[in-house]
Amino acid sequence: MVDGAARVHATIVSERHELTAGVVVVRLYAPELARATRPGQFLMAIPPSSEAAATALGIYEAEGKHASILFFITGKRTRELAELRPGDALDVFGPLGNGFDLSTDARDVAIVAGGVGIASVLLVAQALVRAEARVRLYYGARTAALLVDAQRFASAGCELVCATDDGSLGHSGFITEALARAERPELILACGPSPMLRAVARVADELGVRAQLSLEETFACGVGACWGCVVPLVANSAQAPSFPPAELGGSDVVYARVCKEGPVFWADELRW
Amino acid sequence: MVDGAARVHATIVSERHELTAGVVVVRLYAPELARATRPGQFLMAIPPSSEAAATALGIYEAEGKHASILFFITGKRTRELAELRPGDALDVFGPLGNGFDLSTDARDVAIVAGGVGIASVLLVAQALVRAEARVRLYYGARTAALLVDAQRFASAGCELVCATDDGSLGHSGFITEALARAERPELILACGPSPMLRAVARVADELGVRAQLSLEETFACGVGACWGCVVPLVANSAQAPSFPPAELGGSDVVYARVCKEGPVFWADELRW
Amino acid sequence: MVTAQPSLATKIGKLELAFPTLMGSGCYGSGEEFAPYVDLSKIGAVVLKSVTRLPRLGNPTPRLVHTPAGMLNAIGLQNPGIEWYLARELHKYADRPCKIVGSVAGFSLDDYAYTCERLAARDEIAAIELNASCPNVASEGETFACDPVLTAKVVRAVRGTTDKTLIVKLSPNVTDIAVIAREAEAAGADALGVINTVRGMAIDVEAWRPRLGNVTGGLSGPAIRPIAVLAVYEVAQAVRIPIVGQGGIETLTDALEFFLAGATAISIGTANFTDPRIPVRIATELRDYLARRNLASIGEIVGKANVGFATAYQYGGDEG
Amino acid sequence: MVTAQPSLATKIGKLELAFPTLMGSGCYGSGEEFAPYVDLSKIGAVVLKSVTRLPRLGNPTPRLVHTPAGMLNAIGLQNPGIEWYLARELHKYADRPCKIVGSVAGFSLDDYAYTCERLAARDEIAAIELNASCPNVASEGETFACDPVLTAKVVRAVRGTTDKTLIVKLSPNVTDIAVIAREAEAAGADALGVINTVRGMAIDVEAWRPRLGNVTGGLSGPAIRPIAVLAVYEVAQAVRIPIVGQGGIETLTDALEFFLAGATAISIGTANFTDPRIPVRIATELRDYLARRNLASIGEIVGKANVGFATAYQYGGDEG
Ligand SMILES: Cc1cc2nc3c(=O)[nH]c(=O)nc-3n(C[C@H](O)[C@H](O)[C@H](O)COP(=O)(O)OP(=O)(O)OC[C@H]3O[C@@H](n4cnc5c(N)ncnc54)[C@H](O)[C@@H]3O)c2cc1C
Ligand SMILES: Cc1cc2nc3c(=O)[nH]c(=O)nc-3n(C[C@H](O)[C@H](O)[C@H](O)COP(=O)(O)OP(=O)(O)OC[C@H]3O[C@@H](n4cnc5c(N)ncnc54)[C@H](O)[C@@H]3O)c2cc1C
Ligand SMILES: Cc1cc2nc3c(=O)[nH]c(=O)nc-3n(C[C@H](O)[C@H](O)[C@H](O)COP(=O)(O)O)c2cc1C
Ligand SMILES: Cc1cc2nc3c(=O)[nH]c(=O)nc-3n(C[C@H](O)[C@H](O)[C@H](O)COP(=O)(O)O)c2cc1C
Ligand code: FES
Ligand code: FES
Repeated sequence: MVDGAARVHATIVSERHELTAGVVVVRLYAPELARATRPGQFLMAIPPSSEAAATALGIYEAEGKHASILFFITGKRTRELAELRPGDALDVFGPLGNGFDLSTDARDVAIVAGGVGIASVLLVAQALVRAEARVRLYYGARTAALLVDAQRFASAGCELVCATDDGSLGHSGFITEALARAERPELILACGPSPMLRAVARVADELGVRAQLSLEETFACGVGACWGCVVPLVANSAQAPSFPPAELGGSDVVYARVCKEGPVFWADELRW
Repeated sequence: MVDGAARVHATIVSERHELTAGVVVVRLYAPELARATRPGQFLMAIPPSSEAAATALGIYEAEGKHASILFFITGKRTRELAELRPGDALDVFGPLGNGFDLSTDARDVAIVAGGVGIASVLLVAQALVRAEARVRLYYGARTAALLVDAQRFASAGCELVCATDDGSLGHSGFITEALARAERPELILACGPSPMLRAVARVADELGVRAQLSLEETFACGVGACWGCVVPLVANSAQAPSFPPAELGGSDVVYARVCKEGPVFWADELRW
Repeated sequence: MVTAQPSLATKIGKLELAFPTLMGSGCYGSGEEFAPYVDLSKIGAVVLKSVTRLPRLGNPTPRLVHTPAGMLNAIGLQNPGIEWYLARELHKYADRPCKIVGSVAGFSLDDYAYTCERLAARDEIAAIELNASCPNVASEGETFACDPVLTAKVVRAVRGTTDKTLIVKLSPNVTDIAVIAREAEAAGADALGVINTVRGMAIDVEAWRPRLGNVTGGLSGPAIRPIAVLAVYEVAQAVRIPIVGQGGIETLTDALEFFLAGATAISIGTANFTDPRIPVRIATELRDYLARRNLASIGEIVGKANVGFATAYQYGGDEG
Repeated sequence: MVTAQPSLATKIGKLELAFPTLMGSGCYGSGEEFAPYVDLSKIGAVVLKSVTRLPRLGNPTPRLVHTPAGMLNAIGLQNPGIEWYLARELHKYADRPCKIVGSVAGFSLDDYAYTCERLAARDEIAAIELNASCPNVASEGETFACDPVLTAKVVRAVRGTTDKTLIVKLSPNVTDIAVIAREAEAAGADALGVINTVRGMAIDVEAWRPRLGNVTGGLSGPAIRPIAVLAVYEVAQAVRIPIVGQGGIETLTDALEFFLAGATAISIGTANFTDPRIPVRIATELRDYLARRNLASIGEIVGKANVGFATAYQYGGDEG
């Protein structure tokens, strides 16, 4: 869980695809990054124009000499990244953060992904399949076109359950509704927008299954230096930062850094 | 000299060429703009991303249903404009400012252009050739590659004298040195960086020829509203703004707006 | 269930505006300059460039510098002086399809009172904005708007000269803007303009000298928006008179920040230099926003960012 | 004719730095966090996150908002308190290949003096920065750094506790920063940090509430650079002690603006969030700049934007 492997990588774009309007995958030649990455980690992309903060992005794929990022064009930074073309340079630093905790050795895992959350769960799905666990992907989006790369997960060996807000594919409604009605898994891993993650936490609680949530917060440094990206966590969590110590503050909640102690937290340890 | 024809034009890029590295011409489908433009006028390009002030650009060509702009990539706004491709939309407003004053009916005119100044003199060269004047273009740049579109002026009927700082083409040194040694024209028109224009003013004075200089200043509004782009002018100049009146201030200099009273001023009326 | 078209009308003292958008003083000329690009009947009012008692040449050049997400200006109040203005300029503004607000500047209490009285007497002028961000020659050039006592004095001086709506424009270059706001209110201001530009400077690192002829200038544009939103928020808690919010407004979202912070109207300056269509675009989008939320008027959003503070944020804390 | 390599060394009081670059307090952790991305032996010093007498949980979330060319933060001084810090944290910093400057915050004069004395006594700490931008509980939460009298008091309080270099960090949220600077100098500051963040606010227009859990926050980044450059320029005219210039420095050009305005060293905060290599890049480019101009040291550019004012700009004038 240490990020001793983190460094700046001068990568080169080797491929670039627009999966659907506004959703882009950029494949980077980045051998050391690919090697060092564990499932659920992220990188910080240094803006080519240097005019905004670096952007936190999940590491979507990492195999051989390549790593890739998958992002939705939502603002000026992702708009700039979307302009990258094969041959362009992109400097990134990472891998960062703690990935998913697979030490539980669960044999039946439900992965829940909402929207762009899909970017952070491919590696963990692949790792679980490799470890011969049963992996069900619960994948929700606004509409069918935004269920990008779903086939990719199916061919990776996941069972696929989809939901769309507009009913254009799969369950009509929230993906967590499908999760609630499904066969109880041993472990839930989730990444997506915060309302979805809160719903996952509720469902997990109802099902009596523990869940790991990969959170998203506004970042500044991305490396644990600024204490800007925090979430409240029970003070006795193994993930609570050693600094500051809850015992001195007399609080049963501490603020943990999403970038450093996270981005993945146990749902039952969050106090948000 | 009124800009009653000025309005917002929703134009479409019809062509885009990089004349040499970092120098771009963008041709716009803009029938009304092309029709309304007089030589020496400029337009304001509204940034496609709306994240900076509009950019003042000379109107390089205007014929039929098309107008074009020619610019050097020097900063973030021109970098963005350089990304335009055929079919893209670009909103501009103009034509703005007063063009060159051709009422003198000079029959032998020297046009001096430095660097990007070339963008503001093609239309006036064409108009003068059409009026059967002798037109000599004195064109200077850092190096031969930056003497863009020189051939264009030759085929338009101009005599061509070039200079480069590095001696890679034509006179080695400043173009104003060539102007000073040349046969005395009846009128000088110039556009280029401020040091060049000051040199043109000196040479014109020595030659005893009047010169019109197309100035460049940092703009905000571009339409005469903010009084930010001013240059000092003799108070009794015909181009002095009626507002404020010098007689009340007791000054023999007034500040005139480059965007409104200019961008072209008589060299002997400037007090810069 | 959207019923009628939401109203964009707003009221600043006695000044009734069909649209809650004023064009910032010094940024919009008299409106005529922008008329070819924007339908002036769809903006609330133009605030004229500040006028002084005597004519002014203005500052040496350069007067503008672009900075990250903003710009510095130091125009120096270039203007023909009140007499020439009244005699030869103001009548041209009579037929503008929007309201015209005069802006008064000066270097002494007498200056302000004289200029305001002369200007406010004219029918073309619907209201007066007091630009008190000038140095007072009588007190070592202290800026009127940066001192509570001077603010009170200058507001009283001009208040006595007109019954028209008086908008006092506040400077953000102070330790506590709420203190100044309360003085201005007590001295008779009908409304407050929040904020004028933030003092700044840029240096030419090749020439080793300031980029502005005047050395220092006023920072405007999106860069100062967070400063302006906070100022509006703090002033709204301190006074009961309406606020004209300004500083970096470029989009509907920006405008909403100011209304929610407590502004009854907004002023748009620097954004006109990006795209002159912005003021009308914001008004149109604002109407859609209100309709979508089934709100009848902008009055229903003014100051509403306050709601629920106590419950949403139970901890104390501070910046840093 | 370039002779020897120009020196980038600089001196802030007794603090000798091989590079004139400090990493802004609160932006750089203890340096360790950025060590994988940048060679810490090529930066001057890390200013540690401000520490207080008692541990602090920090502000509720969210604590960060990005704004045009900048960001707002309201961390709320989350820190373990001085005792734990000294006992369990500080020894880890001993082998940093750059200098370590401690930053002290507090809510009373006693707080400040106590924390400073304890911290400054440690060998790991090369100098102390006083973050006086905290509310003073004894005077209705008035910010120490925004009041000349409180500034003088807090500087005197900590000055008595250590002989190490004391850098007093000034807040820009004041009417006249030169007044505060002179008080700090008179009270014994060895150097001044100019500037801390500018107060600001952002509102979530969908949720109708502040974007920061703390409601208000501090604005940093390029947006505030013109404000910071002016502050350095004005403070440089007012005092004789060295200035650490900061606020939106991202490039060599930005850094040069601060040196020319009068800074003896610069501090880089928010730019590290864009690209952690920026501090070393600036140092490298600065050396090239000096070499190109045949200057032996940065001392030769400090405050040089003053040269030739009188002749270059003969008119008087003002902003607006
Ligand atoms: C651990 C983690 C992993 C993530 N993984 C992914 C992923 O794999 N794929 C993905 O698409 N997204 C991911 N995100 C979200 C991503 O980092 C950004 O928040 C966002 O989606 C892209 O930024 P943007 O500026 O394009 O748009 P937005 O963040 O939506 O910004 C909109 C506007 O806000 C302003 N703004 C916001 N943030 C900044 C900033 N930091 N600097 C300057 N301006 C700013 C800009 O003006 C911008 O135009 C992740 C976030 C975290 C914390
Ligand atoms: C009447 C007139 C006619 C002109 N005609 C031409 C022409 O035909 N061709 C041509 O190439 N140039 C022309 N110019 C110059 C042009 O308008 C710009 O000044 C410049 O060349 C392009 O802007 P830029 O932001 O790309 O780069 P620069 O102006 O060199 O800017 C560099 C940096 O400064 C900042 N900056 C500067 N100005 C602004 C601003 N207004 N808004 C936001 N940020 C800013 C940005 O950060 C930018 O990255 C003309 C100017 C005038 C006044
Ligand atoms: C070029 C320029 C000139 C200005 N002149 C004046 C002025 O004469 N009087 C005044 O009260 N404000 C003046 N201002 C301030 C604006 O009216 C406005 O309050 C400020 O710029 C903040 O708003 P903005 O960010 O929307 O521009 C000027 C601003 C600019 C940019
Ligand atoms: C996230 C963050 C946290 C900060 N924390 C502190 C702090 O604890 N103490 C302090 O004196 N300044 C703090 N600052 C201010 C910076 O040290 C610096 O003075 C300021 O941000 C301006 O410089 P910049 O624009 O380079 O960031 C903080 C700034 C940021 C962005
Ligand atoms: S983003 Fe700085 S600590 Fe997480
Ligand atoms: S740019 Fe505004 S008057 Fe010329």
